[in-house]
Amino acid sequence: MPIVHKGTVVDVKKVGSYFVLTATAADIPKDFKPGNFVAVAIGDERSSLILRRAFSIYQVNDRGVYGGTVDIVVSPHGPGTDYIANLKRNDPINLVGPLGKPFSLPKEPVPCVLVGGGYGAAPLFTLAEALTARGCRVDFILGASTQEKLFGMLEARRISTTLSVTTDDGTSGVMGRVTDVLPDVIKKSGAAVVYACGPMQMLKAVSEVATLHGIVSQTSVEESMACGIGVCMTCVMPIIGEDGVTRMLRSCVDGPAFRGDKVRWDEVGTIPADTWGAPEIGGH
Amino acid sequence: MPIVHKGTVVDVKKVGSYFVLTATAADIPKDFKPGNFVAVAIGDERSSLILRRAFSIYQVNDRGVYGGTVDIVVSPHGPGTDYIANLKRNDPINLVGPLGKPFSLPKEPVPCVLVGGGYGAAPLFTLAEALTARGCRVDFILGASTQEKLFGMLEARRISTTLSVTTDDGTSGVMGRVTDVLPDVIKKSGAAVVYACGPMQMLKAVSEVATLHGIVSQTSVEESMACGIGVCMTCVMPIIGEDGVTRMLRSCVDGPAFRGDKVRWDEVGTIPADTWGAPEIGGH
Amino acid sequence: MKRVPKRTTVDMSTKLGRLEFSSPVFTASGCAAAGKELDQFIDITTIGAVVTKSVMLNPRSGRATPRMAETPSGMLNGIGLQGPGIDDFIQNDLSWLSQKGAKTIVSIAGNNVEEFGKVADKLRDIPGVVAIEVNISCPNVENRGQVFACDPYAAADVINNVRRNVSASIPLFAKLSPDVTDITEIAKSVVKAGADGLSVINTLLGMVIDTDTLLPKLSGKTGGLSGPAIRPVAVRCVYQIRKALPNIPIIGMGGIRNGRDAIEFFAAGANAISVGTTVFNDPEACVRIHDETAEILQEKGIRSLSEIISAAHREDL
Amino acid sequence: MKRVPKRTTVDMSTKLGRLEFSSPVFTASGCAAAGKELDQFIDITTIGAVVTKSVMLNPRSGRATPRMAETPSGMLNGIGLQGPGIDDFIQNDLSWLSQKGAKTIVSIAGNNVEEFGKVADKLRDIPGVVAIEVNISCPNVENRGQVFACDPYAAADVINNVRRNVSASIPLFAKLSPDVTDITEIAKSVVKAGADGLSVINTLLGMVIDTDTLLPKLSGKTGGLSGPAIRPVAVRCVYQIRKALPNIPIIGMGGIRNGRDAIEFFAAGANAISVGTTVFNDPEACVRIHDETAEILQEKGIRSLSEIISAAHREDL
Ligand SMILES: Cc1cc2nc3c(=O)[nH]c(=O)nc-3n(C[C@H](O)[C@H](O)[C@H](O)COP(=O)(O)OP(=O)(O)OC[C@H]3O[C@@H](n4cnc5c(N)ncnc54)[C@H](O)[C@@H]3O)c2cc1C
Ligand SMILES: Cc1cc2nc3c(=O)[nH]c(=O)nc-3n(C[C@H](O)[C@H](O)[C@H](O)COP(=O)(O)OP(=O)(O)OC[C@H]3O[C@@H](n4cnc5c(N)ncnc54)[C@H](O)[C@@H]3O)c2cc1C
Ligand SMILES: Cc1cc2nc3c(=O)[nH]c(=O)nc-3n(C[C@H](O)[C@H](O)[C@H](O)COP(=O)(O)O)c2cc1C
Ligand SMILES: Cc1cc2nc3c(=O)[nH]c(=O)nc-3n(C[C@H](O)[C@H](O)[C@H](O)COP(=O)(O)O)c2cc1C
Ligand code: FES
Ligand code: FES
Repeated sequence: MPIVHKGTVVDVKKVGSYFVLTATAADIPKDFKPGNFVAVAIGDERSSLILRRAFSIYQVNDRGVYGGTVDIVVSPHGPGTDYIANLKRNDPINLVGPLGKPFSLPKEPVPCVLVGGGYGAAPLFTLAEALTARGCRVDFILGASTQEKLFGMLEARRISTTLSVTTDDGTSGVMGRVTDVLPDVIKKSGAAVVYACGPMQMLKAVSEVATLHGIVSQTSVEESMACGIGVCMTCVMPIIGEDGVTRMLRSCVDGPAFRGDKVRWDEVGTIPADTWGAPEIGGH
Repeated sequence: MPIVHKGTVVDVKKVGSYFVLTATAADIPKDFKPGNFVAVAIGDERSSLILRRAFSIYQVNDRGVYGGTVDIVVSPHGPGTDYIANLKRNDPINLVGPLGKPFSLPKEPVPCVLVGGGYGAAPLFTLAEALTARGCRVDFILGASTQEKLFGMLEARRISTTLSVTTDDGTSGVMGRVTDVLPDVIKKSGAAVVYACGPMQMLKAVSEVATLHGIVSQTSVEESMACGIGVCMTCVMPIIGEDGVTRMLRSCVDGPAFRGDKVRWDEVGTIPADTWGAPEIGGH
Repeated sequence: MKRVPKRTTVDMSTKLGRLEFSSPVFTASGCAAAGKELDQFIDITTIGAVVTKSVMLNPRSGRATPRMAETPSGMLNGIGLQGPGIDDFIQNDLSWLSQKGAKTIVSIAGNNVEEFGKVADKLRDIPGVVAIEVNISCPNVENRGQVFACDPYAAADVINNVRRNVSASIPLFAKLSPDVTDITEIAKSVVKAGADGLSVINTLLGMVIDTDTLLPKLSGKTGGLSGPAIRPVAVRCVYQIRKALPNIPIIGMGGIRNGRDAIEFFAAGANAISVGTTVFNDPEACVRIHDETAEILQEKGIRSLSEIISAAHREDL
Repeated sequence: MKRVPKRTTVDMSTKLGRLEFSSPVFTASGCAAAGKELDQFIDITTIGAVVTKSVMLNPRSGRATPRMAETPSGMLNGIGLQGPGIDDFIQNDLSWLSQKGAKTIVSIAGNNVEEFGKVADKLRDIPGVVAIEVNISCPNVENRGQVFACDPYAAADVINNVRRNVSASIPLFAKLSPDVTDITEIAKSVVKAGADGLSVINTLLGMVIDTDTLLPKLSGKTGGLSGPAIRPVAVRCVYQIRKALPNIPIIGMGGIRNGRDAIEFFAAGANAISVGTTVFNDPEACVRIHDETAEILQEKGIRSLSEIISAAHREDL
């Protein structure tokens, strides 16, 4: 069950372009499953920013000296993320979590490829551990626009069978996109599932590659969220249900991980005409 | 000339119920005159509190290791004052000043009584120095509801001929109000001017005592201010002009120090019917 | 552990006409879905009432994303009334709420006058539904898309039609828009048409432009402004309506963030309040605001919430 | 050192009808008095124009204090148009401004239609006055205190009368209130009556209740809400009016705090902007916002402000 944690910042570390923030959050570690996220308040009642910001949970620690803690990876680029990146040890931090549906894990110990774009890698390390624990082979692909924006290379290498790296500018690994190396990794590892987290365009491309190879993809999407807990309906995406019908589903509670082949990628940001409850021409 | 200072907090010290904050403000010391105030911004653009808060300048220092600095005395009791009291060394602080008309100083070296209520004492110490420099005898009266809310006792004792203290609850000095001891101090010192800063009720009472003794009073008032620089018209008080006509004057630029006998104390918070431009019955 | 109100000696109960509530704090329509998600954080049976997301006759996809933009001390939303339609809503959401034992106020909406009536009709004799809030702040497809609540006649037509389609015993609350020249005119009109109470206010029409694309940020271009930013407008509307209609039950809302804010609404004339956008910031807000309100009253030595309702009008009496 | 705009290669000049301004950033009426105090912080001859505090025929004391209350990302004011009256204003304030060489837009107000005309008449041939802003957002004492700007006929009457009392060559800007059901209706009405341009928007009617006394905080009970809180409403109003009147010059305002905010107004259709409440927070705001706007345009590779004016409408064309 998600709860409101009035926690404290234990540490903020700069890692490449990112900031890894550790905060106390007593109950998150025991409830946490890979793929969950937390929603962080931006300041107190004096703040003019009233909406929380969503961050994938990168790590949890149940037995530290601070009791339960949670780690997130923050890419500062707007008022809310800047605020969080500038927090200091001992500052108060209010976070709600764990939120969202976790990644679905395969029932069998099948090989899995994990693809992280930029800070999108954050939720994949605990996922890798969970998969490894089930006996799955794990291969990692990390991609970013440039070297500084790659996250977690050392750790990925440690917990995976192979690690492939791509950057748009070639400053690290292969120059190109994650999908340039993905087919090869799928083939070599014999993967049955691809997990991906990163920008929407990347998720779409990964999902297409997976489908092409006849394997399943789980994509963790990032839609703009006002509440993060399922009550406001801002974060919807057109998702094809088991009955074949497309519905506008909330990515905060029905996701953020969706099966890649069920997301209507090209129509994100629209209401596809055959969506359940779609407006008639000229309607809402 | 007042300017916008993007300064830094050098120090915050708790003193009784108050916090003495020192901030860098390069140009204030050289322009400063006793009775000036500064207007402090509450947070940055992320803050939902968009109006500055006014604070009397307590001290200035032109030659410190930090260059020019200014000291204010803060009584935390609302969102803005709480924010300032919680600032820490090295935090940024944005202040505009010096603002307001300074106290008028007597042309002759006449004895003066300085009356400070609570943090209202803040502007009186630099005033005392200026008066002393002109050869005026200075007698101090400090009053507050209780001992913790007295400000600057040691300093007042050091720079004055006599110091009298009153508290409503008798925890320090005479139990009672500043006006209980004022007549005596006026008589003993032979004062020609009374300077006062503190709550409105105190200023009114001090002004009445001064008038009764046939001497001049200068009262530094505290009206709610939106701009502090004279452009918004929120901070007005009914003041009798030299022509005998009452006008609604801006306490931020025409004050905060007014001659006590010119303030229509009983009608603060109203528009006296004979005010310049007062509405006809049923008007604005 | 779900948050529940703290014990207090202050009588926090309130009345809306004949209806009684143990707490004056409700959710706001569209900011609590149908209560289920919030019930993870607070025990929703311990707040005054759950006001559900406005439901229409048929399932509805809502608008394309982006559906929201953050604004200074507020937000803009253009959800487009996404929802399952009344039948599915009754079967799933209302049955869950009634099983829980939550007090429920169902918010309904329609594209035209007739649709409001049809939706209302479906709600006859559904257990747990203590009142209906009629969200007339949606566009009237029959009248050039003008919002019902912006026209006294269109607003009255809706209320009239809903009144005819529900049992006489169920109270109707008309939810008003602040985007009008004189909100008391609309208030009087809907009361005359059969509204038993008023919900004040819905969002203000606003727009945010994306400074990268230089186009409106929301897919629907304009959206509804909510949150603390609009509180002074909401308090003014409640105050004006209370003055014009001294006895009408009012549910006040618009930017309530804490107990002090709630007190403003009660003093202005609200008999109960709804908490909307603040729930996104604090999922425990409804219970917290109940507690804070009780504490403030206690500090003031006031024994019962009812003593402060409409207090801001006392100098006019 | 008074702040002046930084050099830039972006052409920041703008036009309001035939009038040209070197900067699109003006002060807002009532938030800069008559420019003198602000000239300590910025060189007021380097901003687009100084819009002076609304002046009436006779000296006016304004309302009793408290005249303001802070609100989330905004403030409420009820100054009551304190001012020296038009004669004294011309003699002192306008002569100072013209001597300085500042471009001045004089805002005028009146208790009734006739008073507006009389005030305007006094402004004939006064040097430095480039336009008149007619603040019709004040109560009409002849019509139950209803605000002129809330009624298309009353608003048109005022503009009509002012038009007759000034030389044909002086542009008139009607300043509109957002507190109406359809702001485009008022806009069209005043343009038909002779307004050459529109100032959009004045404050929103609001109320803050003091939670200690449980009474309205302002002596006038209600007041005008301004500041960043209202920006989405202001942008929406500018957008709606630009759509309805594609060629009318618009001065946009309401909660502009930085260059990005300014860009929103230009994209919505404003030809110039006024900065009000933000000046209280930052006395250098008018120059800072000019600089920030120029920088953003530069980053975008846009050479001239005029290229982005009304950009948010481009998909409608
Ligand atoms: C499930 C999920 C997991 C995420 N994980 C991470 C992470 O691990 N590290 C990280 O750096 N970022 C992550 N993000 C993105 C992060 O939430 C946004 O970058 C952030 O909200 C932007 O806030 P801002 O104030 O800096 O920017 P602004 O653009 O000013 O934000 C304005 C508003 O839009 C919303 N918003 C804007 N962009 C996004 C976005 N991409 N996603 C959600 N809301 C948005 C904000 O919540 C806010 O309400 C995640 C988002 C989601 C939905
Ligand atoms: C010339 C002058 C000198 C002052 N000197 C000092 C000082 O040395 N030490 C000190 O502790 N305080 C001083 N004050 C009072 C101080 O400005 C207020 O206590 C403070 O503004 C309250 O802010 P808040 O957010 O804590 O309270 P809130 O009541 O929440 O403030 C809300 C709004 O009202 C305004 N306001 C409320 N009370 C006052 C007030 N008394 N005066 C001015 N504006 C007010 C605030 O500026 C703000 O805009 C002085 C005020 C003036 C006018
Ligand atoms: C995301 C969102 C969705 C809303 N949906 C509805 C709705 O379906 N029906 C309705 O009557 N009001 C709806 N509202 C308006 C709220 O119920 C409320 O009237 C308004 O937001 C002001 O209150 P607040 O400032 O506390 O949010 C919605 C508001 C928000 C923010
Ligand atoms: C203290 C104050 C006084 C104002 N006085 C006037 C006035 O005299 N005439 C006028 O047309 N508008 C007046 N306004 C409204 C502003 O000019 C402006 O339209 C409004 O505040 C919105 O802009 P802002 O959010 O940038 O302040 C006043 C606003 C404030 C805050
Ligand atoms: S963010 Fe509110 S429902 Fe998903
Ligand atoms: S505070 Fe604005 S004029 Fe004095």
